Amino acid sequence: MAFLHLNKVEKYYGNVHAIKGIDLAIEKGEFIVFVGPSGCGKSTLLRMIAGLEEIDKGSLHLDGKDISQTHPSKRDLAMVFQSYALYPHMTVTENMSFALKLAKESSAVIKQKVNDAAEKLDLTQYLDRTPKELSGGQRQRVAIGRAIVRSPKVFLFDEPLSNLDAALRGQTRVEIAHLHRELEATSIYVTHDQVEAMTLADRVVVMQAGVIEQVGTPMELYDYPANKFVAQFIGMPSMNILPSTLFRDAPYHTTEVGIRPEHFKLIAPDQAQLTGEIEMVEALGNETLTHININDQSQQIIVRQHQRSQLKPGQKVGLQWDTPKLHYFDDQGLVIR
Amino acid sequence: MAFLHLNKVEKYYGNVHAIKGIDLAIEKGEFIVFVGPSGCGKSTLLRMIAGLEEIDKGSLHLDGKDISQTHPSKRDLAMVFQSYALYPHMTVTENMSFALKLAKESSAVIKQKVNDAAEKLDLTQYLDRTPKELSGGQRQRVAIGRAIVRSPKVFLFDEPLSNLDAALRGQTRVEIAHLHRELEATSIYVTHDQVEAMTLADRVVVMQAGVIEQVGTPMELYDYPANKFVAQFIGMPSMNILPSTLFRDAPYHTTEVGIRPEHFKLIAPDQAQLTGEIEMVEALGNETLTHININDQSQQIIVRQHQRSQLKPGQKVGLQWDTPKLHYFDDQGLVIR
Amino acid sequence: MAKRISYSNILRTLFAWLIALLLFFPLLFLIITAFKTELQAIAVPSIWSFTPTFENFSEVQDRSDYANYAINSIITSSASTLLGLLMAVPAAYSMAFAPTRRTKDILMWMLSTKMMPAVGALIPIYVIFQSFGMLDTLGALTIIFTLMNLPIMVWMLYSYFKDIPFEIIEAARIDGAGLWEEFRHVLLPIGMGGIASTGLLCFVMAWNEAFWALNLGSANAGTLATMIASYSSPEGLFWAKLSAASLMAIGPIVVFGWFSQKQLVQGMTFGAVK
Amino acid sequence: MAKRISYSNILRTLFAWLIALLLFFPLLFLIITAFKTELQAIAVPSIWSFTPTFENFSEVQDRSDYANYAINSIITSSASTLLGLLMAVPAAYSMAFAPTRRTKDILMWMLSTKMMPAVGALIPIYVIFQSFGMLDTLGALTIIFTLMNLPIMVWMLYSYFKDIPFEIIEAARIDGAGLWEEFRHVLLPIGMGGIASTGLLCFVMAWNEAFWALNLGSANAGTLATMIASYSSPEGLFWAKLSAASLMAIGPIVVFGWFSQKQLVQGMTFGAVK
Repeated sequence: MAFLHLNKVEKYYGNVHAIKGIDLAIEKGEFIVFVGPSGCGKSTLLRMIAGLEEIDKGSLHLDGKDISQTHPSKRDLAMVFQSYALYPHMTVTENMSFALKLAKESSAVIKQKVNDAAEKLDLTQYLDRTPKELSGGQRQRVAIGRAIVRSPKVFLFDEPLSNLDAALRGQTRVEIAHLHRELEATSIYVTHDQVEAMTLADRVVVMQAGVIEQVGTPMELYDYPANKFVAQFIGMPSMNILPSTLFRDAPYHTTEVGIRPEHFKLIAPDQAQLTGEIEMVEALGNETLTHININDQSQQIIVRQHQRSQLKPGQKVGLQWDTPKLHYFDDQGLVIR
Repeated sequence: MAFLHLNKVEKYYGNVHAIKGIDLAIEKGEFIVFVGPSGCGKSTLLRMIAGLEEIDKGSLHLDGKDISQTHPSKRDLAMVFQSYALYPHMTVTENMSFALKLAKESSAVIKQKVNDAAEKLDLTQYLDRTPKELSGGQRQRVAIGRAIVRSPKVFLFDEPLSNLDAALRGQTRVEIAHLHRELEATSIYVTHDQVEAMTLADRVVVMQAGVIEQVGTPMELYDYPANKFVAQFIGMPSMNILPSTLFRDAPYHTTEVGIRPEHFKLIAPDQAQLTGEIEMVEALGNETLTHININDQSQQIIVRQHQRSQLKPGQKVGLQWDTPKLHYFDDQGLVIR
Repeated sequence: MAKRISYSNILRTLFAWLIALLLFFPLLFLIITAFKTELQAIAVPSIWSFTPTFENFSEVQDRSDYANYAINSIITSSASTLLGLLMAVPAAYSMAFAPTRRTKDILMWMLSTKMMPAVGALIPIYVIFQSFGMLDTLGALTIIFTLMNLPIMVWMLYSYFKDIPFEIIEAARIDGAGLWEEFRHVLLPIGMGGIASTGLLCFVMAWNEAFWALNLGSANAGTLATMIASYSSPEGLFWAKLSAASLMAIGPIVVFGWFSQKQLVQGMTFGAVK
Repeated sequence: MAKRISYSNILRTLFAWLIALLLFFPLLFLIITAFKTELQAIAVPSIWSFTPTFENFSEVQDRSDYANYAINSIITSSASTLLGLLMAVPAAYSMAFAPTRRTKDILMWMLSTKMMPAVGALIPIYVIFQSFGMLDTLGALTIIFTLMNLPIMVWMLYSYFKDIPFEIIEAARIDGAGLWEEFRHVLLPIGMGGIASTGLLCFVMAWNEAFWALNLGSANAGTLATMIASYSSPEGLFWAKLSAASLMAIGPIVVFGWFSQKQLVQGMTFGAVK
């Protein structure tokens, strides 16, 4: 049995079937990211692992023990909340030592562990401040520090970066990755941001509507999405989806074909099978995203180029693609390999 | 005189000098984006143009008329708020016709204009709903519709996309760009997101701490930033900044040198002037961001590659760069050309 | 799991009924007593089976002019509510949408005036009304009810208005609305629920108010609350008649409150439950 | 611009002082009257220059046992506040952090019980206490004060607790805290401000309460509020003595309120002003 094992886990809210039977095995030391659109059940699943929501059906095993009905205080997990959830009446030191005090650790050990964690997170000079006196990024680091001093069996992260601005988010992402490499602790991380998922995870769990759509390494998901949902959820801008009628060599049963924006090439319209009119050119400096209305399809696709473009809205262009990079989907949205 | 002209505009909040003398000339039909970190004064400046904040010093001319002291209701501007600010007790039709009714337009004209706008924004089937019954994206479109039915002299947008999720944000951005091309209306758009600024603007106004840092087209800002702030604010990940001592040919007075992530090349360490150790490899599918700790500089840089990478954290690499693409900054952070 | 839930469900339901009965009991007892004779009323233990009599009601009607009291109650409650709203709405509007650094202090201080026992203000107010020749007039009661309710009214309206996003008001201004149009087309319709709750609550409070009504106007301007008091005289308790008088006094407001309960209680929540 | 601001500033300051004086006037008048003789007190127009006398105070002290009344007030106010908190804190805790679909309805209904005039419940409650032999005891007053304040207490505490992010409680649970540790180390310290405000407010309300104190316990268990009433007899108004008695009754609570005003009023804001 794996280190953390979810076996047919389900959750109901009244008549709403929020989690529809999740099976998942997480190995010791793995960094797992749950990702999906809002309302897909990823946070609920995390909270069920933490014990903050009851498991209505199925079981949860940690390190060989069934903890499905264990009170959260007895599960030996640590959690970093989206809102940080620091104790407002305690200093940084007290916040970080609260769990150790409840576990009746000696004050010498507590002091040692808190100081170590504070040093690792660059919090040493803020130890006597209360959360109110800290910036958002510092609070975030205290929340992480509160988790790591305990050396718990599993770290749970519930969208920990969503309250930070873009620059700090990138920086903290790097810090979390660094910490994980250093501590080698089993971690489960929930986010709606596929970039966070791709850059942090050993394995990504893509969820939708209470079920797992696909589990795999980031590059597996990017290169071999199991279905249309994963194909469009992973990668930004999304994979373009076109009707199979435009593709002569598509396998039998194919109804739609997916092409990532970087797998198109713009050519002269008279040399192309497929032509379109430029709707908008987004120049981002290092790359150019060209939005193109496909002729007679009332459909828009996006083409990514890694150089500047001289094209203007209204111009006609031809499209070429890399056939081996196409993704074929059947009428259920499942990939055809 | 330009269509909209700000002349030495200033704003104080008590002792805080929030806007420190802004000069700006906006031509008819331009799409101008104010961008900057939170607290830079971009929203305040927009609200001063709208008349929602008083102008403490300086003047504001629209279409040749001084409107510095005019009540917002008499300025003939339309504004799209971050929170949409729809009238909750009115239907979509009533929301869009409110301004026209106050202007005593005939009901036939109002009906015509509302229907036109609704069609343009794909809202025709929601005309009888109240804002509560609409999704976030639909509310956003009603807010835009309320602005366009009036055919005002200037459109003001105050971070209109920040309450939408990533996918809808991208889509609505395209719609706004499309509308602007269609209506050719003068627009001022405030955002903290440099991607929005780059993709929407004819000209971008980069602000910091109540002053304008640079005004220019998106590619001007990307290729020729006037100072270190603009250089690091525009582009994601940010431009890497390194001490000038690493660069033998830097002009006199240079203290720091900036290099965009895509202007580095990774080579074997023994062939390179500059080496480092890999801290983290972020694989995003279409590109790879490699975080590298520069030896003996306790500094981290990011290198962007448009292909997959086999490198692993801990490996040593050498760095090469494109000398013409370097940006040289003096001790004031100003660029040296 | 399922068992535990249904078990606690039964317990909860039983408990809820018990509490409901306990709280309804006083009103029930009052109603029953009103239909007893005086002798039955003072019997210990209480008599629960008897022939109901309407004698108490007719006697109360004979001894006191019920209609007159009721009209006084309606006039003073309505007038003070209206007057209060006319003052409180603009005050709350400016506090909610154009706050200064002092606004919070002013609101706190307004509420703190309600902390002083009413008796502390009785004598001076009595003297003031006396010198204006207004003792025992409906005008005096209306004024004092208005002043009494004003802090609460401003508070409630402030809480309501503060929940209205200011950007909606700003949007109206940019859409071309002046002060009056902003008030008429935006604030009033959006804030109507809060204004109605506030008005209702203050109407009920004015109706139930006894202290000032007794001390400033019992003969000509007496409200229904003073009518009750005239039956709890020191010479002895006439329980049955007192019950009948109480029932007649609180009857209209209980019925009124029943129909507007949702609105009314929502008004007391100060926007705390959403 | 600058001119207009300072002009309106002056106006505002003048206005504020005027209002403050107007509201302070009743208390001032009460204080002055308490030091007059009865003849001076009823003079119209009021006399503002006279030789102050302490006669009223000593007469009130002679006629009523002030210390006894004061002790009763302190006991009933303190006991009812404590008892109320013991019941209201757990109730508010479960309503705030484990709400069911009914929680909102229960809270609304609790408040709506305060809408019925107290007189409606007088007779049955009188009968209940009578049958338990508890009339005119401190126990009866404590119970009735507690019940009277309970809905408001639950409401206030609920509003406070609801403002505490539940994630903090959850964080404590994950950190290893059981129910008691969660309460002791997290809820209590964070909610202390709200609990103190609630307690203070209910103490003041119990202190000022006159209706129940008069009707259930005026002889042995009389509180200071009932002492005042004994001076406003129907045989005639003894203004000076009434003023002295009022001053002695409300004195302690006004002083107490003065020192804890901030806490107290904050409690009444129901978290509306932040």
